[in-house]
Amino acid sequence: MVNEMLLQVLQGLIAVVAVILFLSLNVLFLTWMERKVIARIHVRYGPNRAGPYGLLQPIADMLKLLTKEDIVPERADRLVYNLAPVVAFLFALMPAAAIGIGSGLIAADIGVGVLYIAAVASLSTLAVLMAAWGSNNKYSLLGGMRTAAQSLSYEIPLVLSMIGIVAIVGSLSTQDIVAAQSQAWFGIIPKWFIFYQPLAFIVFFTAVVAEMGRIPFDLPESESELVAGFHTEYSGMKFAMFMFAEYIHFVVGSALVVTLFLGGWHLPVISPLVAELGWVKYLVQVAIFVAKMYLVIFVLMWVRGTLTRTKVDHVLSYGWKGLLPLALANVVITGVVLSI
Amino acid sequence: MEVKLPNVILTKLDRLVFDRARPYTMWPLTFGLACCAIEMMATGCSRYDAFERFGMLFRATPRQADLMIVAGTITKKMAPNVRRLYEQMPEPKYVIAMGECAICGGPFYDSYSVVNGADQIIPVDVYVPGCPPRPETLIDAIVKLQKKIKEGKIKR
Amino acid sequence: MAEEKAQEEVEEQEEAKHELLEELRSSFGEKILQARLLRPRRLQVRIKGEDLYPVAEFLKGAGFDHLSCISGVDYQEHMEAVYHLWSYSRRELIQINAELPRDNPEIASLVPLYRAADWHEREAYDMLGIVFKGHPNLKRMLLPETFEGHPLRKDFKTQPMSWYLEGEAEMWETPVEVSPPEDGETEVMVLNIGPQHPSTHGVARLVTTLSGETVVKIEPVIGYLHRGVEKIAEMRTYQQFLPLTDRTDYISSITNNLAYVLAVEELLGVRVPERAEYLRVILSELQRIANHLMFIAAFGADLGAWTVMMYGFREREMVLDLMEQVSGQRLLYNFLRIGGLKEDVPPGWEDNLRNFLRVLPERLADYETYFFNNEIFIKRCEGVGVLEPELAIDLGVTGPMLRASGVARDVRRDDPYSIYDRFDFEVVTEEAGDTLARFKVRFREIFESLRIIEQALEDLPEGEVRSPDVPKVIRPPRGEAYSRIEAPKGELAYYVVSDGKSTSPYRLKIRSPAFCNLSAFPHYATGEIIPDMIVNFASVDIVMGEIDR
Amino acid sequence: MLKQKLKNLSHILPMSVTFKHLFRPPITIQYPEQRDVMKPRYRARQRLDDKKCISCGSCARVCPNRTIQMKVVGIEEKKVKDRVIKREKKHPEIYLGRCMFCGLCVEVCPTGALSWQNEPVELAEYTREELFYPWWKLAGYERDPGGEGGD
Repeated sequence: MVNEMLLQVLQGLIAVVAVILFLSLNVLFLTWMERKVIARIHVRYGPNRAGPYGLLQPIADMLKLLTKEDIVPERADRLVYNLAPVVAFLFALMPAAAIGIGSGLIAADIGVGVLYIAAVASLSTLAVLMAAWGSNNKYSLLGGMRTAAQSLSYEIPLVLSMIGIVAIVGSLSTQDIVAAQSQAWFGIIPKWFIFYQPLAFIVFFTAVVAEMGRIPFDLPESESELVAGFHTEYSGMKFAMFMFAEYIHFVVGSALVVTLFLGGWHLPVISPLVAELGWVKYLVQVAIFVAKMYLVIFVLMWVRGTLTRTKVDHVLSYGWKGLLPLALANVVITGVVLSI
Repeated sequence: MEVKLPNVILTKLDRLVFDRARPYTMWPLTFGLACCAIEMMATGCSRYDAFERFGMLFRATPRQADLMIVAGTITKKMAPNVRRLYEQMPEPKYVIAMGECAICGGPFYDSYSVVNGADQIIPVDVYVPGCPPRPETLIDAIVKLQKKIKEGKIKR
Repeated sequence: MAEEKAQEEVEEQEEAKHELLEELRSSFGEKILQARLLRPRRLQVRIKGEDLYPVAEFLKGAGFDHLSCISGVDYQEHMEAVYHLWSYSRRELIQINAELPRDNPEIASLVPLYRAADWHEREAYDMLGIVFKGHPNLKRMLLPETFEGHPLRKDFKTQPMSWYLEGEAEMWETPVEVSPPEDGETEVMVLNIGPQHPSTHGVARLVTTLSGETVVKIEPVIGYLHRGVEKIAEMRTYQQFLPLTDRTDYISSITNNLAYVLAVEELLGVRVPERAEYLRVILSELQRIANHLMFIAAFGADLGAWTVMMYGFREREMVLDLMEQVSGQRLLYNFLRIGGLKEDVPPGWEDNLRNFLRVLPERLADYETYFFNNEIFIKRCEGVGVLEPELAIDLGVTGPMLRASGVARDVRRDDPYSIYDRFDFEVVTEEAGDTLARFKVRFREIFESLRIIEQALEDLPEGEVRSPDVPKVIRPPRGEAYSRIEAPKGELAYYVVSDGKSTSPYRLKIRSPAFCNLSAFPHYATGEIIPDMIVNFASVDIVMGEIDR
Repeated sequence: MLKQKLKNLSHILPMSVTFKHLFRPPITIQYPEQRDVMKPRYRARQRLDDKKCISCGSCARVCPNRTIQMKVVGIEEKKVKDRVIKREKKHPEIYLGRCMFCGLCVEVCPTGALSWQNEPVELAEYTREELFYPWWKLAGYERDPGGEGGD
């Protein structure tokens, strides 16, 4: 009995370490990749001094931020101010637990998976609000207020756009959702939900970008208006944690798009080939998943390299007047089609 | 002795690891005062791409910046703000005085409202002459600052 | 001597025929102390300070709707407030010199007539100590309230090398008191944007009062780059001051050079060789292109699209390369000289220029695709910061900003300088008056500039580029010159006074376009939310070096 | 109208512009390794031809920043008819920290002793004092040929 419990705890620990490791590696790589991709769009090279092709850049950044002086503003709310980055980091990690990168390769396959992700992801707003309040800085405060408004108005379409899929699959678990996309027409055209639910995909994708707070929705930290938004007053490691959390959002968001709409770790032709190959199967699955994830990430970077920032009232009206009706329409259409 | 040991280790670590990393991630403050700021922007843009190549990201808030490029004339009205910005930056921090106005007041040296040189209000690590210095000269200054950091010559 | 006398007689004859002067004489009679025609379309009238307001009122009724500049001169025995008014309908400039006693320089404020007078008068008060009675907010502007003395008075002494002292920091600190709004109910927040802020284009400072995210009140605080250029001019010779004109509007330095040399050439009465005139036009139009590309780049950066900034700078580098080949510097060229140019263009440069004329439109096609098919961009700019044409004229707005409000006014066409009357170009206008219109006007002006360059390049004559009549030591005869040009940002003018004795200007005043355009900003930008205000502010296209001088 | 609106909303065209640029070779000149060819007229630093310099001091007088000083480097003896005229020989020294590279000094030089060189651009220094260019440094000598070296 005790042994079993120990085993469970050990399993859990391994899963936690694995998730954190996976995310950290990706985040480090992403910061480099983002700078490189944006640089190529700008027809320039990007970082290329630290290590080959500048690959050691993220590590140098981390080392530097580690040793930066830690400044707490005099009139800040010290407890809230110090707690905010930790909270942001934690809440950013939590949704990752319910996303698998291969069949069975998941930290916690909970029955209410998708719902859990949506619920936990919205909690990171709390961290932003804490930072905004704790810093005692007007720019931070404005940034925090914007974040709150923004994530509130995009949370609803986000969840609504998932309802169609949930209705089709009949389960909230991410594993089941991916499994439902494993088939293909004529063995080539995959039965991914992006084809079943294009409307939901558009809504979801937009909402995810908004939740991540990336261009064109990077209002909370828009440089030309609010200096650095909610993290204006943060330096050194605390700032690094915010950055880390932001990039984890990036990874998790893209992974979620892949899981829900792009067939997870399934790819026609290749997936059936390796289905019986034991551990190679898992390797291929992870590779497919990561490849798809990076495709989404690349698109997001490309968007960032292209678009301008929207403004706060447009963001809200897009959310409430554009995405919400679309998401509702999608739910209705799905319901009607399913009942027929 | 016991008290001093960790310090020694820290200093060694600092020299071996961090001083190797720091030159590649000097994040400059988005801070332009006058003409030189335009050349500073040109230096950061595609033709020269000096900042990104060296791992430098422009940060708008002084809290996250390591390097202040004083690009332009410091007037007496602006001087307290420059000083405050410098103080808001966390250690370790570096300053490049770009252009002659930042070195010694430049063409406005006999004006009633110009501070004759950035080093009257903040410590400066590298001086870049020119009015404004062309991007190559500024990159040269960055390279020289990197060298200075690598050699551990910056003591504050 | 005899020649001078003959010329005076001619002038007097012209005066006699002058229609406007007749009107003025008949209404004011003896109050007009002296009247002269400086050159065609430039009438100078000298009056007593107390007669200013009625004269200005009369002139406004007579069609002088644009207050170009207010400055002052300290003549040691007395002071003069100098007003430059331009009438678009008559196409004529009138310069009013209002004499004031030096110990008590008081004059009526023109703010009730021209709202553009607001900042000009504050500046004159700050710099010269002229008190404008009836001004709503007569406070120091460029210098702090605690500053002693008025720098542009002749008895103000500057130290040769002024070291920065500890105590000075407090003296130059500029706190801004903001009064709460009248209703007293809404909780407001005062947000200090600048002087160090990513989107203030230098060191502008906007003290904004916010209610939520809505801007209730804006108060621009300037002077953070006040370098005392106008005072320095009095300490340098005419040649020595030339490189400093570059440094006022550092994004378009050739046009600043041009305005200054035009003024000095007018004082000296030299004619510039043909080739130099053509090259001046080519260079100024290149500079206009560089300025507008820089505007597009900075505008993109303010909108969060760094890509646009990179592309804008990439194209701008082409112009800089051309300029560097000619002048030997990338940004501040110091290439124009009094009486021509420093030297001829290098061989082969014209081919490079032709190549540029071919390449740029191709690159701009990408911009067109990018901007005008971009919903987010259009939505952010459309309808933001609408400036009504009447208000714009009243506030003294000039340049692309005015033309975006649908008023087709361009100094190049209305009051041609250099040889602009020989070229065929369109004065670009847009009707909407919003930020998008301002963007479009600048974007389209690039093409017009390309057209002008093409024409100039076609007719470019051979020959000298520097007039042999200019003496080595420049000591212009006693007189005043006011040279207006259409700088990329609007109407730029240099007012130069020579006392006929010294080799340096007795007084030099720069009427900078960005100064007047910025002074209009608080009048039409309130009631917007912060992001709109930022975009709106970016569309004014300011350069602090020019505003603070 | 609706078509245009949808096209705008999808942002396909702006995205295509950036996508096109993604595969273009970077235009960056990687400076310390690669170097742009300096334009012949570029004003990087003054050069002094001390043989041509006639100690007139025009450059020092015309300099708007008063950054040029004339330094006495020796006594020049000149024979005019049968008299020997002794005259101080002076060369300009420039404090580059206050030079705005306007080019007036070169323009005014009657013999062409001062000229511009378009290289080197590596002028940054660690201290302000190092920006002072004595005449021998301007003339391209390693050290002061007349003096005891150094300052």
